[in-house]
Amino acid sequence: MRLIEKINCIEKLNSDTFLMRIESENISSEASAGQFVNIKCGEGSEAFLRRPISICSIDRENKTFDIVFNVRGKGTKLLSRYDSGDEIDVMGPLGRGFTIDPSHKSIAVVGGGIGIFPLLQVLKDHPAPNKTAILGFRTRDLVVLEDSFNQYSTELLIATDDGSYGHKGFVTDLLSKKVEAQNFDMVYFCGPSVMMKLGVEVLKKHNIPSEVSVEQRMGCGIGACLVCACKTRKGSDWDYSHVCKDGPVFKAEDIIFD
Amino acid sequence: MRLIEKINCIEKLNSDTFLMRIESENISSEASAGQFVNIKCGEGSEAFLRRPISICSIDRENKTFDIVFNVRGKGTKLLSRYDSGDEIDVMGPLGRGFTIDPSHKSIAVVGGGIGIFPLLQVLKDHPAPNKTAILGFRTRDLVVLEDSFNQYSTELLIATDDGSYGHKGFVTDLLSKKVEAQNFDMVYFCGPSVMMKLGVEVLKKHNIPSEVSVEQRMGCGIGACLVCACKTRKGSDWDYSHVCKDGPVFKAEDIIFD
Amino acid sequence: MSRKINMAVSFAGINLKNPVIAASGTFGFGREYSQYFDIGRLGGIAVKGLTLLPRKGNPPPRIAETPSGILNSVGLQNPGVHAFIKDEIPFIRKYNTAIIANASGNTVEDYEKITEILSDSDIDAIELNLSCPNVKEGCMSFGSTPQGVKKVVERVKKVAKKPLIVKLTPNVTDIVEIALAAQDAGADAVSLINTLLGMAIDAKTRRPILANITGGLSGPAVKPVALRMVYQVSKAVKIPVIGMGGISNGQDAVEFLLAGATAVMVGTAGFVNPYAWVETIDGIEAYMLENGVDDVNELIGGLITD
Amino acid sequence: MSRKINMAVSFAGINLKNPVIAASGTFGFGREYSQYFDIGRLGGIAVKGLTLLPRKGNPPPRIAETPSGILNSVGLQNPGVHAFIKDEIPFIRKYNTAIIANASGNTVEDYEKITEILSDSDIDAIELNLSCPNVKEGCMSFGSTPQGVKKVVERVKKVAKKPLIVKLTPNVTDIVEIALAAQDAGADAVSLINTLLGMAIDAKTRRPILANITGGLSGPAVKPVALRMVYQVSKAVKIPVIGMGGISNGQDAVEFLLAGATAVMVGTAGFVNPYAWVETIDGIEAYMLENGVDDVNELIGGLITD
Ligand SMILES: Cc1cc2nc3c(=O)[nH]c(=O)nc-3n(C[C@H](O)[C@H](O)[C@H](O)COP(=O)(O)OP(=O)(O)OC[C@H]3O[C@@H](n4cnc5c(N)ncnc54)[C@H](O)[C@@H]3O)c2cc1C
Ligand SMILES: Cc1cc2nc3c(=O)[nH]c(=O)nc-3n(C[C@H](O)[C@H](O)[C@H](O)COP(=O)(O)OP(=O)(O)OC[C@H]3O[C@@H](n4cnc5c(N)ncnc54)[C@H](O)[C@@H]3O)c2cc1C
Ligand SMILES: Cc1cc2nc3c(=O)[nH]c(=O)nc-3n(C[C@H](O)[C@H](O)[C@H](O)COP(=O)(O)O)c2cc1C
Ligand SMILES: Cc1cc2nc3c(=O)[nH]c(=O)nc-3n(C[C@H](O)[C@H](O)[C@H](O)COP(=O)(O)O)c2cc1C
Ligand code: FES
Ligand code: FES
Repeated sequence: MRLIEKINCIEKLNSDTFLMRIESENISSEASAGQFVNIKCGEGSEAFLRRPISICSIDRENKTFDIVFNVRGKGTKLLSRYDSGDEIDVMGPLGRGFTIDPSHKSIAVVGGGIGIFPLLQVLKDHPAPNKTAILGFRTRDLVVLEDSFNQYSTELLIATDDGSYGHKGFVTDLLSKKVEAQNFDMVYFCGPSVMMKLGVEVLKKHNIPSEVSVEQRMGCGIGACLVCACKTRKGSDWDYSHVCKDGPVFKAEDIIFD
Repeated sequence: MRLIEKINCIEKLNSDTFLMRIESENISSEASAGQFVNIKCGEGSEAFLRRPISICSIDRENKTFDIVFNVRGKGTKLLSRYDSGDEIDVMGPLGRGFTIDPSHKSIAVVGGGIGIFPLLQVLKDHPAPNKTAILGFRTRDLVVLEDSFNQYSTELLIATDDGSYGHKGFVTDLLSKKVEAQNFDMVYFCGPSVMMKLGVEVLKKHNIPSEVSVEQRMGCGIGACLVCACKTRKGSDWDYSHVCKDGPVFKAEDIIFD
Repeated sequence: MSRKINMAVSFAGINLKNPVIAASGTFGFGREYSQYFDIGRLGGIAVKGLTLLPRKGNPPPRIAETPSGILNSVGLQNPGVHAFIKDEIPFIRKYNTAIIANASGNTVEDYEKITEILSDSDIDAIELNLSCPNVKEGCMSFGSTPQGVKKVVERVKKVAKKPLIVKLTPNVTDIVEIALAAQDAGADAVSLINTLLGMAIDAKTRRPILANITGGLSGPAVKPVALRMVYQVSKAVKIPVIGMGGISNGQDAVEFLLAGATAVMVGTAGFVNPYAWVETIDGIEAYMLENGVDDVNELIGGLITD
Repeated sequence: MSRKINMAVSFAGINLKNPVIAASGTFGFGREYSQYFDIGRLGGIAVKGLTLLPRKGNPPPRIAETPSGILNSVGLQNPGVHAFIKDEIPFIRKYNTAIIANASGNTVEDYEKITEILSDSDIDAIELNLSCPNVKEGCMSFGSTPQGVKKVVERVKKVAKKPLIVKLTPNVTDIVEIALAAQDAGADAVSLINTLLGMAIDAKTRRPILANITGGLSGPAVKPVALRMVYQVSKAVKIPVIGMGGISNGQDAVEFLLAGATAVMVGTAGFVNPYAWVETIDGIEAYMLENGVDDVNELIGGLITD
């Protein structure tokens, strides 16, 4: 769906991270955790293409949803300049989100950097009694949404690359330790490729299934242009799947990390 | 000069005409009647080139100047969306303005459509005791700045194409009649080419000198790129002059109207 | 009472209810956008470029954003002509729109064979892609010389039982010469432009943005080049011309019609605005109403250049 | 303590204090922009395209705005090479910047003659314009074939007593072939790209916007095509390459250097931002400081494509 929606509010979380709450009856009622929206950032051709941004949190009652984004280039810069009350041009909800199996009792979400955002709604929607969140940031100043993740998880572990907050090192260190002690039914990953690849390998040894959310540059965002290819297993061979339609969330075992 | 200036206010004069007052110490102190500014309308590449707009009125005391513009295409549309307090990127004052000879006792300004705007400051600056303004509009609803032109002229004549206000017909009709009765020392034209051509021919018969302000599509706005050519007499031959640097105001006898 | 205007165009034995066609490679096989609007409103759909056998295409990233445009290096990923006939034609046929099969190959034999296969399928025309810049063999290398074009088109024409549109690459010194070669070899129409070969670099990582290094430029940025080529070609050839390259709305489309195009294709604009295709149709109608034009055919080649 | 970085580049016997040159035709003879900034900060100035005799150029309108770009059809209006030598060189020489004389002609003899005249003048290099799309004779028609390029450059090289840069047109099927022809004929460097031939139409009036109908496309829109050509050419030739086409800031310039350019030219961007030239110099420096690059020469051809 392409919709012109109203921005409820926009909040600066740190030097270059913003939370935008968008009012949308359609998206808030239809979206599930892990799906994304494709946003036209500003009118005209300054940022020509739409920008894919994950749905971070859905408030189905108040008919809003949140996105959280880092300012990287032209598009996200324009996005950060919107004000509450402004209209915004969004396509969504798009893609396939995370699978939530109500029979699971113990799950974990593992995210790094901008990859943490789609994981919040997994925690919110998942009925499992044990929900661990393992989040990684470059440094203390970049830690965001700690309260929200705290609220919806039973245990929250944070790692920073420089050790300025929480564990010094990578989320995969924390995950490795954690899986020794606890048996997860499912782990949800989102973040840098290397992190997900490593994490998936750790879980494999323990036979724990996982899902990963993949990033790729996009054109149409709906499966028509075939630009957002990612390598997936197909029997004994491989083929390109498309992140916008077949993903962004895939079963970990289907993805071929290069 | 390229300046980032503050918009003092912007006012809608009619369905598609706007007056913008810009605070600028530099431009208000240096500009003369008939010069123009070259404006970047909006950031980025939506309206890629700057837009040339005449300086309509200068308030040297309060250090502001006014431009008045019609919304035509992308650039002027973006321009109309600015708010008071916004910053605006202007180059100016540019070009050669009208010649004001203090020994002249009787002058007229003759303008049509968007051509009337640069003529107001001529009236404001000219010391002549007799100042006639002849202004043409398509229809009554498009008549703007009547009060200002009234204030600074000794006689104001208005023509509309459809006769809905003032004289029905063209400003050149009014001019023809007027020159029968009155001997102008100088007439200043700005408006459509055909109007100026006709007007200049009328005056020629009475040996009245005149100046015309010419329009042409521009690139650099300062004489470097040579795109804004207009045909001018050069001895017995002709050559291209450049509207942005040699003009926009030319002696009527120098211009070759095609 | 609103005036009745005619939007239908006919050429090379193809009848379109309006001159707006979805450009190949930007519209898949219509499934995705059918969830956004009634794709039966389109004059036609040029489907994703087909090859004899399925193709995986190029590694990602396959797209880069550029000023007012994009580069793509999809590299003809497609399920192969047989899967198209079996799985996709029945879907598109549910809508009242012309099906244009865009076909590519590595060799003249490939082009011949795919044309034979498509000729026996339920499509309305074949668009021979001699212009894809993103594959190593065939395609643009045929389309870059009059000899190459002539060779492929002559052979294909012999076996084609559907109207044959030849799609031209803009990456040539003399587009007119190429179009004339297509005409002489029997093309029923030409379509242009395919993408301009370009490149984007990430200064930070010092790497090309596309895995394939170069890609094809499309979108508003290329419109001036496309318009010029459509103008030059339609003055020179007798066969109809389908124009494209950066069309985003009705006004853009009218410019191409005035330059000489009998129909237009819209591609990249749809990535930004999923309704770009239908809004282009509506925009042409609005232009006609505003300017007192009753028949869209009056616009074709109507540029005044005295 | 700020690190010391080297911005100077040398090639073909030309020494530039930094790699940023004002592109021909966009900077006049430097007079106008000298009122905006110290033009002595520039690595060099390629002056408005010169011909033997004064030229009036094409009728107006000579410019049209296009998405992220412009079309121009100035048609080489200039005061002639003699007036340049007499009136303009003394002015530019007051500034510490290289003077590159951009020269055009209708015939091989014209090119030869203007080169002889310029060789005896106080300039630093000659840029042979074999690529202007806006004049009927000569120029781009020479630049469109390897034979044409070879013919002109060989003759000119014999009489040239200044470093000879050959400026190439992008309106060709194979830019590498053209660049190699220039190299083989004795060019000391090549510069590219000149403008892409394009067109703009006013749907309302149904007329071309340019009086000349077609014009040359420049500005950010063409950057992907320019980058690709600079990359292809600099991989293929041994002589230095000067890159241009849509450069608006330091990052754009760095992309061209990485693609293989030894120096860059900036043109159209200056119409929007009169400080674009100096901001490009500053931007390259800022990039180098941020990325720990001490010498701008390290960037040249530094693209990673494994
Ligand atoms: C499914 C998905 C979900 C995402 N969710 C989030 C999120 O919740 N929060 C967040 O901050 N970021 C998210 N991203 C990344 C976000 O899309 C990019 O940071 C953003 O597109 C950069 O745009 P820009 O204009 O700032 O950068 P520019 O570099 O100017 O962008 C240029 C072009 O490259 C594309 N591009 C650049 N980086 C990326 C990237 N990492 N992934 C895909 N395209 C890219 C842009 O979309 C644009 O087309 C997500 C990406 C995907 C694919
Ligand atoms: C010296 C000078 C003074 C002017 N003074 C005024 C004024 O005081 N008030 C006013 O309303 N208008 C004035 N104009 C006309 C004004 O510049 C155009 O209306 C405006 O540029 C149109 O821009 P746009 O984006 O709305 O239209 P678009 O059609 O989108 O513009 C496309 C391109 O064409 C150029 N262009 C279009 N029309 C004109 C035109 N008539 N003259 C020059 N370039 C044009 C634009 O600058 C732009 O580069 C003046 C023009 C000149 C040359
Ligand atoms: C992602 C993408 C894929 C394309 N694939 C094909 C293709 O398979 N066959 C083809 O002939 N053209 C293909 N094209 C070219 C378009 O059909 C069209 O010629 C070009 O994009 C210019 O039009 P536009 O600017 O409206 O997109 C593709 C273009 C894009 C952007
Ligand atoms: C108005 C204008 C005039 C030009 N005149 C010349 C010229 O006389 N000689 C020449 O070699 N190139 C000329 N060019 C081409 C530029 O030098 C340059 O090759 C081209 O514009 C691409 O660079 P840009 O995108 O930075 O402008 C001209 C370009 C413009 C816009
Ligand atoms: S972005 Fe078009 S298919 Fe995924
Ligand atoms: S606009 Fe550049 S010379 Fe007048």
